Amino acid sequence: MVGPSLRVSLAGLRFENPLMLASGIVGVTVPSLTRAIDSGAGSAVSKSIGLEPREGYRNPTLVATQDGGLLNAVGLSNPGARIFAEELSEVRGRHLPIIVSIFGGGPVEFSRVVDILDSQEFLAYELNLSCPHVEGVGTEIGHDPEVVASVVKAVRSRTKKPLFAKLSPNTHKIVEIARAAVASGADGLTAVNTVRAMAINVETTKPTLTHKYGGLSGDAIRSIALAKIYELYEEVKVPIIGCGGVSNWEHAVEMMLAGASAVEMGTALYQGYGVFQDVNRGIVAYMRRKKFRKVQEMVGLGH
Amino acid sequence: MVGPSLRVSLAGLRFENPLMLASGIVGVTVPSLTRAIDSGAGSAVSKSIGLEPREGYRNPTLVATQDGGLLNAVGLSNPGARIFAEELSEVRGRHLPIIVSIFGGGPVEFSRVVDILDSQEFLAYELNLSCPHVEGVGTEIGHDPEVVASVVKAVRSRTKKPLFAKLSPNTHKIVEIARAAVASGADGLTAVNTVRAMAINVETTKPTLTHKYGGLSGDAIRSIALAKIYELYEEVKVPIIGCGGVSNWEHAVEMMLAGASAVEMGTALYQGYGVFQDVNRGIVAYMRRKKFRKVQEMVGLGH
Amino acid sequence: MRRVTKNVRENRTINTVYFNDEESSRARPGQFVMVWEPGYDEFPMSLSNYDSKGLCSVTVKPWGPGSGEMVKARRGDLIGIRGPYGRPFTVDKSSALLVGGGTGLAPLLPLAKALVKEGGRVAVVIGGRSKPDLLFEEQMRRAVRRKNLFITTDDGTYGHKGFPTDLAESMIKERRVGRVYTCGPEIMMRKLYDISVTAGVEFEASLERGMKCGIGICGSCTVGKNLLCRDGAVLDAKDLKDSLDEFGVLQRDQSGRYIKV
Amino acid sequence: MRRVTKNVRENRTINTVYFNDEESSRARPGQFVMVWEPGYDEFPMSLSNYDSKGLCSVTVKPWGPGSGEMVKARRGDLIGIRGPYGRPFTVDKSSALLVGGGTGLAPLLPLAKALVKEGGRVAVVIGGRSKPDLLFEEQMRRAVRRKNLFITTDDGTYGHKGFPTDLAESMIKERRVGRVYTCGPEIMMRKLYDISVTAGVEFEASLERGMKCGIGICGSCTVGKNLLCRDGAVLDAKDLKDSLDEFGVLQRDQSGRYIKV
Ligand SMILES: Cc1cc2nc3c(=O)[nH]c(=O)nc-3n(C[C@H](O)[C@H](O)[C@H](O)COP(=O)(O)OP(=O)(O)OC[C@H]3O[C@@H](n4cnc5c(N)ncnc54)[C@H](O)[C@@H]3O)c2cc1C
Ligand SMILES: Cc1cc2nc3c(=O)[nH]c(=O)nc-3n(C[C@H](O)[C@H](O)[C@H](O)COP(=O)(O)OP(=O)(O)OC[C@H]3O[C@@H](n4cnc5c(N)ncnc54)[C@H](O)[C@@H]3O)c2cc1C
Ligand SMILES: Cc1cc2nc3c(=O)[nH]c(=O)nc-3n(C[C@H](O)[C@H](O)[C@H](O)COP(=O)(O)O)c2cc1C
Ligand SMILES: Cc1cc2nc3c(=O)[nH]c(=O)nc-3n(C[C@H](O)[C@H](O)[C@H](O)COP(=O)(O)O)c2cc1C
Ligand code: FES
Ligand code: FES
Repeated sequence: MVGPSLRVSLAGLRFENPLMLASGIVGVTVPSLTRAIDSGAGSAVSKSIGLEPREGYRNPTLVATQDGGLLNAVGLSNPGARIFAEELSEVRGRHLPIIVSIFGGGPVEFSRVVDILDSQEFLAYELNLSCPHVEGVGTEIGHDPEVVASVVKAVRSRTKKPLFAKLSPNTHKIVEIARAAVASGADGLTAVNTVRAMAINVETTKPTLTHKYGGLSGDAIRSIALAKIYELYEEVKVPIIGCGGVSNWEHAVEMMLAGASAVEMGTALYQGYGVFQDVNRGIVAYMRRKKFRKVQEMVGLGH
Repeated sequence: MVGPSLRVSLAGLRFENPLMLASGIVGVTVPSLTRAIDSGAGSAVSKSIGLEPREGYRNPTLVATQDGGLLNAVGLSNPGARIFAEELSEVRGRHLPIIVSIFGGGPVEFSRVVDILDSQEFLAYELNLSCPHVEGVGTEIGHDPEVVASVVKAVRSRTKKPLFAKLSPNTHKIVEIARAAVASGADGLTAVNTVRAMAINVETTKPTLTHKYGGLSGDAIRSIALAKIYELYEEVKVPIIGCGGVSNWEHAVEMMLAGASAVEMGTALYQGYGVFQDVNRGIVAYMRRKKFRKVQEMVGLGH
Repeated sequence: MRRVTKNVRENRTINTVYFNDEESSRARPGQFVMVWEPGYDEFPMSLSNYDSKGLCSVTVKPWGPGSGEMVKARRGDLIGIRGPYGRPFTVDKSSALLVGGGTGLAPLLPLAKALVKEGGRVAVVIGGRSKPDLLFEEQMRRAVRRKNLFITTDDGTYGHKGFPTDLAESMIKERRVGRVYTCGPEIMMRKLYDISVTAGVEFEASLERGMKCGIGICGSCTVGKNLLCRDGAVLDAKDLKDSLDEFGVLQRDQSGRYIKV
Repeated sequence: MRRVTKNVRENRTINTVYFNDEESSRARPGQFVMVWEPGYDEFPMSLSNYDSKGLCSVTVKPWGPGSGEMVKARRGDLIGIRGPYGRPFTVDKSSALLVGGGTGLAPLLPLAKALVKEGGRVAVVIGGRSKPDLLFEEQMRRAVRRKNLFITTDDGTYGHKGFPTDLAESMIKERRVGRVYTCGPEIMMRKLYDISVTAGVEFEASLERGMKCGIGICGSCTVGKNLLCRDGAVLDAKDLKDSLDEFGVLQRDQSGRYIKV
């Protein structure tokens, strides 16, 4: 008998397995992305790339919360689209399953980033919608269905590559926003980004992060992410990439049962790059035990 | 030298200490509330009381998530306002620092609950806004500033007791909603209720809770609650009761530094009723070390 | 989750369902687990067996959907088990009288074994409406001396005719009983409480109430100020003293309203 | 958080700041901690001392706001310490040559002590621009045999005149050196790498890069495919082989752009 297969295809893309490196995790540079792929990730999402180089906030930018979560306010540090495009050009021809995450303050900035990057060889874009809306009223882009629609439309008009809209979990309107993204041309959704949070140090009496507010990732947000994925799966008919707190095979399977066609891992990388192989092995063992032959058979089975 | 004092006053109420039993935790019955107070809670909030008796959902209604969180979908089980009023009448004259949490599907139902309860002896109301809006469009009451305003106005017009609006963390509009509550007559805010979440069991392949979706409490949500309290403190000028994931003195102090004048504990009760005394002792030791004489000196110091 | 290893019919309504669980096998007599029958219900059950190899059991009478499904369990079925929870019975050398009815025998079986091991004198009264309702006669016979095992049936079809409380009352009066332990219908337990307190004998009972969390959070299992899942399920005479208007009289339903026990 | 127990001036710019920390005191040579100077910055620092009683230290040169505040630390000041992190130097009996410059001596001090304890032959070269820039001469003198300690100054104000790399090169050629260990300016370390590889001698260097998380998440500390915080900060010749366009040449700034080291 042939063993279960980990291959997945979504939005016209094919991956060796459903695991992905999440944006902003080790993948600041192309060598890091490559290493994730070599270590067993089916694909790797880059750090979010903006128009100009950004240094991000001063340290502390990361703090481990007592609840198994990681709080970060890195501040979207990135080398800017031009330099990242150059870096990508060096791996041209290697057909690496790289997805480029991009951000901007509104449709105009997003478009410019795409214009700079689009001729490079990579599989798809992930649109990071969790940044302040600088071109508009100043709230977070990902909380306003109209702004999301305008961003996705703008990007859609400039590239043929598949688009994944990465959603914020910090709003009660996630379904509405997902619908706006899909209606405007998104091929899939990534759910979710970090949860807004804070840590205060009782000795200094002040917030620990320099930026005060940060995004919570890791264990603490898994069950929150799971609820969002489950809800989106029932309401929106495009593939969903699950993300948030996955650090072992059981978590990955939970997400697929909720409706995720693929699963990103971020904070779990504190275990080292070996985590991709460990999780893939666990999924295969589970599939064998439960007699699933394809990943697709699990997707959404929790409904 | 006199030691630090734990006394707090907020919204015209005075408590022996800043710790409160959170709604829905052991305090389903008046004897349980009394036991919390006898065990060292400055005050105790009842289970949310509605117009009619409700059995709630079938078990499993609670599940411990792997991340130190507790997920519940109890389904607002409660004996109804009439029976609870009777139960309260039995402790009349004892001047217990009890706060009654109430819920309803809209302003009309909230008002009727108040009419039934108001002549009883208790300190204040906490308005649980995290329930489906049955009189209106069906979304959660606490996510719509207008509905929140109408509920608070309705309740305000029927009682002289102080009102605390208990806010949902599941929206990006928490400041807007808090402002609506305050403008409509709320004397204070409780932040926050549980975070919407889910657990899926990989063996059954289905959500564990009978109701599928549940509310996450405990460790996992503390840093999320903290961010909300910090933000509210800067935007709204009424006292805030902090709630979410507090299980030791350090957590309680963090919340007060963020801006909470008092702190509710819920899930921490898995440690037993003794937790109130332990936390109070820890706060006193901290105050002594940091040379605070009054709790008020810590409130908001993290800004 | 745990797999059912076997399901043994005990009498015409009651079954004992076995499973392997490391944690539960470290239980003490009177502790319970929350049993999850996926798709049906989650409910508290006393552990009726647990050995050093991790084999455990609960002994179930079908009432509602959850227990109704559980008695039909087959080898290999998946069930959820969390626990063990709660305060156990006191195990010491006081001369013990165990009085059980129906599934109330479940926590008394490991208790009897533990008390015998401890070296105390142990007498057991098993009550049932009729012969086919008796539970654990064989197991108790193996656990305690033959002369210390007493059976009562309401209809006299087996053993002494009458209620277990009647027999227990005379035993308490006649013999040197240090502590009465009981589990069964609450009215029976209340009677025994009154008898024991009057006779100045120690008393411990394992009560039943609706439970949701099992860990002292939800408050659905109150008996007076006690949370049964945490302060019980075994309560002693001191715990019960302040709850005599509830014990054997009233309990809270799922909504928190009082109903008759 | 930890309290500073003392702050010792080492030379005209460098101070050693002591604190108590159980975890850090279980470090191995070459491991580092993330030091948080509240209100200023959090930055990686090699542990320069740690003893069995929990007393630890870092040895700081002021550069930016964080280290600038740190050198001014006073007894009782609160600092954050997390770690120890990273892969340590290899401690075995191979004949060792330690070459350090500036604060690079920090991780080499506990290394020298550990190597001597292990029983190997240990020679140390301390380099500095001028006499007042030398670090840990006294401490190293106590750690290794007098005849195995060598000092170089660029301006010849003390010890051998010249670069530590020159002295090291001749020592590698003349003597039986099994492994070169180094920490200091990256250009110096790169030179030593080239010398060591040419001579067929093992090589380990503790590098510096901007760090945010210290635990292999943020990716800000890359040297090629290596994450310095996890795969390093000590890298050996094999690790470095694929990063020769970066090592001693380029590093990524905070945004991820390459800049000169
Ligand atoms: C600490 C503890 C230990 C327990 N140990 C055991 C045990 O070892 N074996 C066992 O069989 N049960 C035991 N019970 C009782 C058991 O938990 C309930 O019978 C269970 O809730 C039934 O679940 P269900 O889903 O089948 O029925 P539910 O849907 O909960 O109930 C269905 C109907 O039956 C009634 N009902 C349920 N149980 C009883 C009962 N015991 N007596 C009278 N009416 C009842 C209910 O009130 C309801 O009307 C224990 C309870 C507690 C608190
Ligand atoms: C594993 C490891 C161990 C380290 N151990 C030590 C140690 O034991 N002692 C020590 O003093 N430092 C050590 N460093 C370097 C130290 O972390 C930095 O000096 C620190 O970031 C300074 O923080 P800051 O806030 O003061 O300055 P920043 O704001 O980070 O920097 C201010 C300016 O100074 C420059 N700068 C900072 N450090 C250096 C440097 N070392 N060389 C050249 N320019 C620099 C920066 O590029 C920047 O322009 C170590 C680094 C690593 C990765
Ligand atoms: C240090 C750090 C940096 C991150 N940077 C980005 C980013 O640039 N773009 C983005 O879309 N998400 C970013 N994220 C969010 C992750 O991609 C992911 O959505 C989140 O961490 C939840 O997944 P996890 O729990 O598996 O880490 C970052 C997360 C962390 C911890
Ligand atoms: C079992 C359970 C029942 C709850 N019931 C209510 C309720 O009836 N009304 C309410 O406002 N909050 C209810 N909550 C929310 C708590 O009051 C509190 O806001 C939340 O648990 C976060 O605090 P914690 O982390 O300290 O538990 C409930 C929480 C739990 C765990
Ligand atoms: S069952 Fe929840 S408190 Fe006892
Ligand atoms: S410092 Fe974050 S990965 Fe190394």
